[in-house]
Amino acid sequence: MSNGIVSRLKRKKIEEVVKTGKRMDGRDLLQYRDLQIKTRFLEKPEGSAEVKLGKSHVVVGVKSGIGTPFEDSPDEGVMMVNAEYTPIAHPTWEPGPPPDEAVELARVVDRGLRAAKVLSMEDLGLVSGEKVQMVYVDLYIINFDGNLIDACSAGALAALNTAELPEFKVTKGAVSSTDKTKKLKLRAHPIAVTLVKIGSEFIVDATADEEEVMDGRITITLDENNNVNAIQKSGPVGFTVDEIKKCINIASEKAVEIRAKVMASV
Amino acid sequence: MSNGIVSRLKRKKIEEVVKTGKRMDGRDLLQYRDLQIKTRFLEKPEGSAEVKLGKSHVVVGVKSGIGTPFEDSPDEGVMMVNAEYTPIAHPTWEPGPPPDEAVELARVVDRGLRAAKVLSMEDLGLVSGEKVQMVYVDLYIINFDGNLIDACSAGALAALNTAELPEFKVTKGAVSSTDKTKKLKLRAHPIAVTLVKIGSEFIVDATADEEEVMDGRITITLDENNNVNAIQKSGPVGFTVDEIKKCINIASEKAVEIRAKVMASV
Amino acid sequence: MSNGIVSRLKRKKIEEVVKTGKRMDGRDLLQYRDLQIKTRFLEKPEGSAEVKLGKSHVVVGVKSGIGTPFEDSPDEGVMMVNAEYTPIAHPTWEPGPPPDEAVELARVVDRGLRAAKVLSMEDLGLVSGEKVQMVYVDLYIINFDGNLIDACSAGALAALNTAELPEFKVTKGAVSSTDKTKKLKLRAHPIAVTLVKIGSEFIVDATADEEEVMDGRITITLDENNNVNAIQKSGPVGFTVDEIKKCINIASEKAVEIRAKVMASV
Amino acid sequence: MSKQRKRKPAKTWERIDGRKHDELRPIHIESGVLPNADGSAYIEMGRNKIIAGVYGPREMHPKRLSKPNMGVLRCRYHMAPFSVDPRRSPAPSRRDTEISMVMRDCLEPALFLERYPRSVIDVFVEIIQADGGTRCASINAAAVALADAGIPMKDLVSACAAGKYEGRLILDLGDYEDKKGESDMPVAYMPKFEQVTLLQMEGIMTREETEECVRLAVDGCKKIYEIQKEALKKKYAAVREEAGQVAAEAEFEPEPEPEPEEAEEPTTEDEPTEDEEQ
Amino acid sequence: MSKQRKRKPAKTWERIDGRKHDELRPIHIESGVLPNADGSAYIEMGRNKIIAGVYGPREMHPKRLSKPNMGVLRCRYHMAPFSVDPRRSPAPSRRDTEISMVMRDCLEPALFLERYPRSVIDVFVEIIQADGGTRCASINAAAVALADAGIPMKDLVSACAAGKYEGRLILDLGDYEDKKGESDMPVAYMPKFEQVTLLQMEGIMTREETEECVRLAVDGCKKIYEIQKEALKKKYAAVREEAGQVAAEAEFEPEPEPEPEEAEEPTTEDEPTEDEEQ
Amino acid sequence: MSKQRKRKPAKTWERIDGRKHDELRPIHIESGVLPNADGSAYIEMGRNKIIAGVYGPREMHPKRLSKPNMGVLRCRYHMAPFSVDPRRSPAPSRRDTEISMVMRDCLEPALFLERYPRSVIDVFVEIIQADGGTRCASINAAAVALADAGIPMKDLVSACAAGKYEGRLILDLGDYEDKKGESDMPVAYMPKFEQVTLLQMEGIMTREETEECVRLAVDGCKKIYEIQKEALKKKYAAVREEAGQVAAEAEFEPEPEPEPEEAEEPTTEDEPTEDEEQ
Repeated sequence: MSNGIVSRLKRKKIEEVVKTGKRMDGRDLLQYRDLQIKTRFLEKPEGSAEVKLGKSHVVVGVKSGIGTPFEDSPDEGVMMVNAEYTPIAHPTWEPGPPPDEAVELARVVDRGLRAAKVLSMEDLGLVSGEKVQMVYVDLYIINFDGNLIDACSAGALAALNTAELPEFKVTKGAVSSTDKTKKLKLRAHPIAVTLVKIGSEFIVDATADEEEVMDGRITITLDENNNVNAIQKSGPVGFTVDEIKKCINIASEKAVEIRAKVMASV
Repeated sequence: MSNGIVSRLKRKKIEEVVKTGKRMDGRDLLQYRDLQIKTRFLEKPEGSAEVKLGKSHVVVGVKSGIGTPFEDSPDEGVMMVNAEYTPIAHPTWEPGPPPDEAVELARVVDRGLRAAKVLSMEDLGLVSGEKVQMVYVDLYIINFDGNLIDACSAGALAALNTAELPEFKVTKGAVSSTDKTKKLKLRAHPIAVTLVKIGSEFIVDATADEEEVMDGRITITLDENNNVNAIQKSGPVGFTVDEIKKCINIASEKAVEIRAKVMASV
Repeated sequence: MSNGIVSRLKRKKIEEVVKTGKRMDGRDLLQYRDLQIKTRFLEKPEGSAEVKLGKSHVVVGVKSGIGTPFEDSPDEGVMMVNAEYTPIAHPTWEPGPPPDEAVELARVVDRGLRAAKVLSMEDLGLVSGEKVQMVYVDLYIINFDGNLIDACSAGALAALNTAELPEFKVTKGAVSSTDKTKKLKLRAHPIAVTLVKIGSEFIVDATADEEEVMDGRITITLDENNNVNAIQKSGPVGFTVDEIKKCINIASEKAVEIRAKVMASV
Repeated sequence: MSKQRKRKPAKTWERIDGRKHDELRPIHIESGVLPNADGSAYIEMGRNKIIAGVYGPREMHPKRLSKPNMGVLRCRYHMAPFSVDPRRSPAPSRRDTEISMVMRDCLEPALFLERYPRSVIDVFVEIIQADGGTRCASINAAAVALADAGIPMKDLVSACAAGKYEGRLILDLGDYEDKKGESDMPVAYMPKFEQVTLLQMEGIMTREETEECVRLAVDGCKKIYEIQKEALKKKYAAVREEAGQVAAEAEFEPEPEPEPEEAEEPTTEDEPTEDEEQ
Repeated sequence: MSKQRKRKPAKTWERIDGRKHDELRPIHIESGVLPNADGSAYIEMGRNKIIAGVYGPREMHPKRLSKPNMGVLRCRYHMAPFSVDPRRSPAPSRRDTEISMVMRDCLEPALFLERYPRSVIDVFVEIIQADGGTRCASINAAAVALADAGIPMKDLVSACAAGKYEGRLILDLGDYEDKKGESDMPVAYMPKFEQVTLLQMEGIMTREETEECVRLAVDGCKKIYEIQKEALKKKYAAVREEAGQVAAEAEFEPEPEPEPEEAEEPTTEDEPTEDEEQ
Repeated sequence: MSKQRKRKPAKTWERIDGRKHDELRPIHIESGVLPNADGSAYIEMGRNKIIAGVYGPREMHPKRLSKPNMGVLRCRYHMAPFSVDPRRSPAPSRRDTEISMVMRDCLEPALFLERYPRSVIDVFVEIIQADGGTRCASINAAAVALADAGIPMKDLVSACAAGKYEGRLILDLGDYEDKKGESDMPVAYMPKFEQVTLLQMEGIMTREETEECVRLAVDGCKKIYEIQKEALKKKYAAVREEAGQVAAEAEFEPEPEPEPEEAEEPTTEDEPTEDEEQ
């Protein structure tokens, strides 16, 4: 991500400011940018949310469909999380198949939801081994300014919270649609909080510039009982066990704050 | 498609000739090259046509198969038009997935046939929502010297006109083949006529050289009742409403001429 | 594969040695390197073999599954042979879709097995036209030092010889698994022997260096009755009819030798 | 439903959403919606929700696609998986490829590409929600985004479909009219030059209907043109101050070649009066 | 069917299409059929209909695939979707990849690639209609197309399959014989050098049958060689006038290495006489 | 099964394969197994069978991916089609992509990439047989392969998962425990620096359990570290002789930045004693 001198100067500047306990944009180290969540703003998907986190802007659509279950869980629905880095979102993002970062983003959001058992997959079965309801969660990045995991994770939870899935009836193995819909019931409300390490300091909600110069990153996803559901460390740096502990503590506090905003939006 | 000076000289030369009401090859502005259509010359496809329009040379094969209907039309067959730019056809054409131009060619031919309701799609249904007859129309470009849309459109109509599809019988949802075939009935006979604008003049049946230097192109597809079925404008230029009207008039005359040749070939 | 001067010097050196009836590694022209075959060393596949032929190292896994039969053989199982050139095997091999050479390798091994009718495909049918047993033979190249066809062909035969496929029972068109397995019965034991021509000499079991400078290659696959099952000539050189005859004779002798090692391993 | 439809035309025919035959759906355009893009616009046209982002002029990668004597305009029309029902794959379809091509052809006449040799201008359009007429809505947003990027333009490009539904020519088809109607004709137009830069059509219409349909669509484009300019007003003001009144005006002068006088006549008589009365 | 088949060999065995065991299907070859290609040929061999086009020698793209000291021959065997029943996808299959490779290996010995450093000669073959033996028919067309392109050749390459069907060795298998027979062996041959440049085989044959089968196929190749030369006659005449008799002749002189004398014997006794009598 | 499971914890809880909660599966590591690679290692960890090969530092292709001021570490985690049941496609999955990324991030801190501007070090891992914990086993093999390639390292990287199963924290989950357990946490560790370089987790655990789980995994890593060093012993000896004792030692000195002293405390008290007693 670095291109030599420019990047090193930027790094130096950001690191120096962070050492003073502040950020380039005036925030405290552990302060999020303004978080706006709007739900139910799309008509085609079963659930939707628009999240603006500073200048990061994502749209999450939840759509259902009918598909085939996995071999080892013939009676369970299938959730698929997919992230799309649209080329409008950043000058360096190009049309084409998702880059590795988009794959990681989708998988980290997916893992948080799955680990927390947000959906009752067994309620989404239709014909054993043949047909189940699919729940697609599409993370659509409209403008990129860092911290996509937290923005998308909040957006996915908000969109799922507002989703109303079509109800089907099964008669002798044949699936037919009723005209009714049913609110998707969520069993947990996991929130991802990502900390970024720059020098020896940790910050939350990093901007694109901060991510560009960061040493490493750790995402901790927690549910409303303060249980940890998922962790993802990335970046070419190590953390001590103490640092990990510290990050879990910070994440645990921040998750409460973000969850409140998500739940207020639905 | 242009490569600088050579192209500008070519453009100048062609434009000057066209201004005099003639073409580089001696034709009038609104005169087609020699059009030869041969049908039933292949044994594997259900219908076939070979079209030579000047040095442009295309083969069209119509094949049937069994496939799955679209969700929103469970009882209708499916027609697929596909264009293949073979690397034998032009020095700059390379093996690989179809270029954008081939996609447009297939879609314009497809749109003409579809809009004119050439096939009775509902006659091609087999088992509702499960199995229907597919009709594949493959446009195979053997040698390229311009005006592929008109050549392929005529070829597709000719090949469909000669097609004999296998008949199937459906017993309790199971499809089995009878040994009979049935002539594919066409409900309309749309013909595409493409006009090319060079400077302020319009010509028909442009060669590859003329297309290379053209300002824009408009294809108008008309059926035997002189109704318009499809229009496709392309090229980085605009047309006035009057010019469009003029093009429709010319196309309407030319379509009759080409249709006569197509029908004589089947 | 050649890169100029280095390659020409290598070629000269190898050719000179071969003329004296010997090889760079001291072997005779018609002598194989040490051949080690280990079977049943993997638990996930139904059959497995590890083959080391000098420094060439391949792993063959045989797995079964349930799939759809081909249209023209609705009651026969399907065998698929696939070769993977892993990037650990050679400095010039890169991750990605199989190169043309891997496609040829898989097809030549496949052809030998198929032509000799090694598997009773009709025993692998389940529900006519709907479900059959699949037999996947995956050739996994771990280290490359020439003569992959012979190594993989021997490995495939060994792995198939040890394979135990799950047994299924079919009740009213529904396939369910029993807990039993059944040894895959082989009807023939074809062995591929590849000769390489360097100058006017033929050698067997060429190393990567020898293959790099070779003029051409011919693979002859023979079964235990000394019948020929498959031939594959490659390389930009021709063979006289006499040379072909000579190659068949050599292959016929060598096949016996290799088959004995394969059968001893199972 | 079919009963209703039969009865309706009898006396008081009206469109499924109550519009008049030549009435546009509600349109809302906003420019400068994307912080990262050089220019951007958001459009709601009926229930379409579309964002256009413009990057460039900038260096082209891969270089072999660039042109030594002029810039290249690249367009990409793309639908979000959740923009339609049922969900679609995010991989581009053949339809997307074609629309991307015609969008490029329809926007290019408005630009001075000869000013940007070896460069590229990228116009990316993301359909967040699709109603009928996504390509026209996309063009409207793209034109505003190009202007928002400060890229000099000969004129804006305005787009609107017309078509035939239950035997009548109508403007700006909604999704249902698009799918169930007899024909659909998306049109883009540069009002200053009276040039149609996008024209597609599919369906069955007489030649007269076809010509009338073009005129109806062009009229729609002209209305949209005003809405686009409105959305750009603030931006224009800023640009004028920066670059000076003269330069800004000069850029919107018609080029010598197109002759607006000739095209004037049909455009003035293009009210489909007989339809309007029903 | 199976009854019939059993009875047939009893007395008057004959092939499904009435041919003798060593009889070729009707062949028609035409050169110069593609206006754009540097060389081309169309072949009908049985019901195969195949077009070969040659472009080059020309600059190679991408450059990293070119060789500093010699030209590269690239071959592509491709089937039209409608060339077989049922329709096939236009995407290349693994079979196509392999056939493209063996075609290249079988044509390359006929060329002087060392004369074209950093260049490529492209041979593209399009199967319009497939009967048995498409790869041999493709090679026959490709060789004529190469000559038609004016590319100097050491010799033409002629190809023909032989195989075993109902216990008998037969020449030039048709589709049915190919699919139902006991073995199939496509062979390509350069008659001047008595070199087999393509040899594949699949089936079950004794070693003796295998050797005999090679000879039978080689004999077929020799007959096809004459038909290819016939198709090229006019072209050759033109080439001779252009380049001078001496140069043209020189190019068809055998290279020092291959020794035709050695190979002569088997080729002269290669009539499978015992089969012919039945 | 469920009955059994309920009863087991009552008195003498033990793991499905009889191991203690903090007991590793049998591990076998061998270095230098691939003749062609610059470095390689084979690991058996439980029923995992994995080969890692290292190529480089070498020139990077394509060049645009290289960095002017440092080397690039590329990792590829890949599963053989027959490594799992049912067979999987050889095409890389999204899971493979992610694991390749986290492997790179976890190995990179051990290398001196700044020494190899414009170059690449490729680490390729092939899963021949998959049991639970393939990514940790892969990292263990990759670290040994890097050392085997003679690439200077700050420290080895050792990896091991811990997790929760039937309410208990356990070390080094097997396939069944991985799939049926409450949580899984793969960890990689550089003992000299007391740095966790891989940390992922999935499941449901309290914050306290999570922290304890990290410590349990780190302890496992330390044990594996010894096994890795053992596998490299011969190699180390050779390297020392070649490069001189001093140089080799210097390379394993901790870098200034990480401060092992601070991290010491938690690592010394990381025995999950209460679990051990059950």
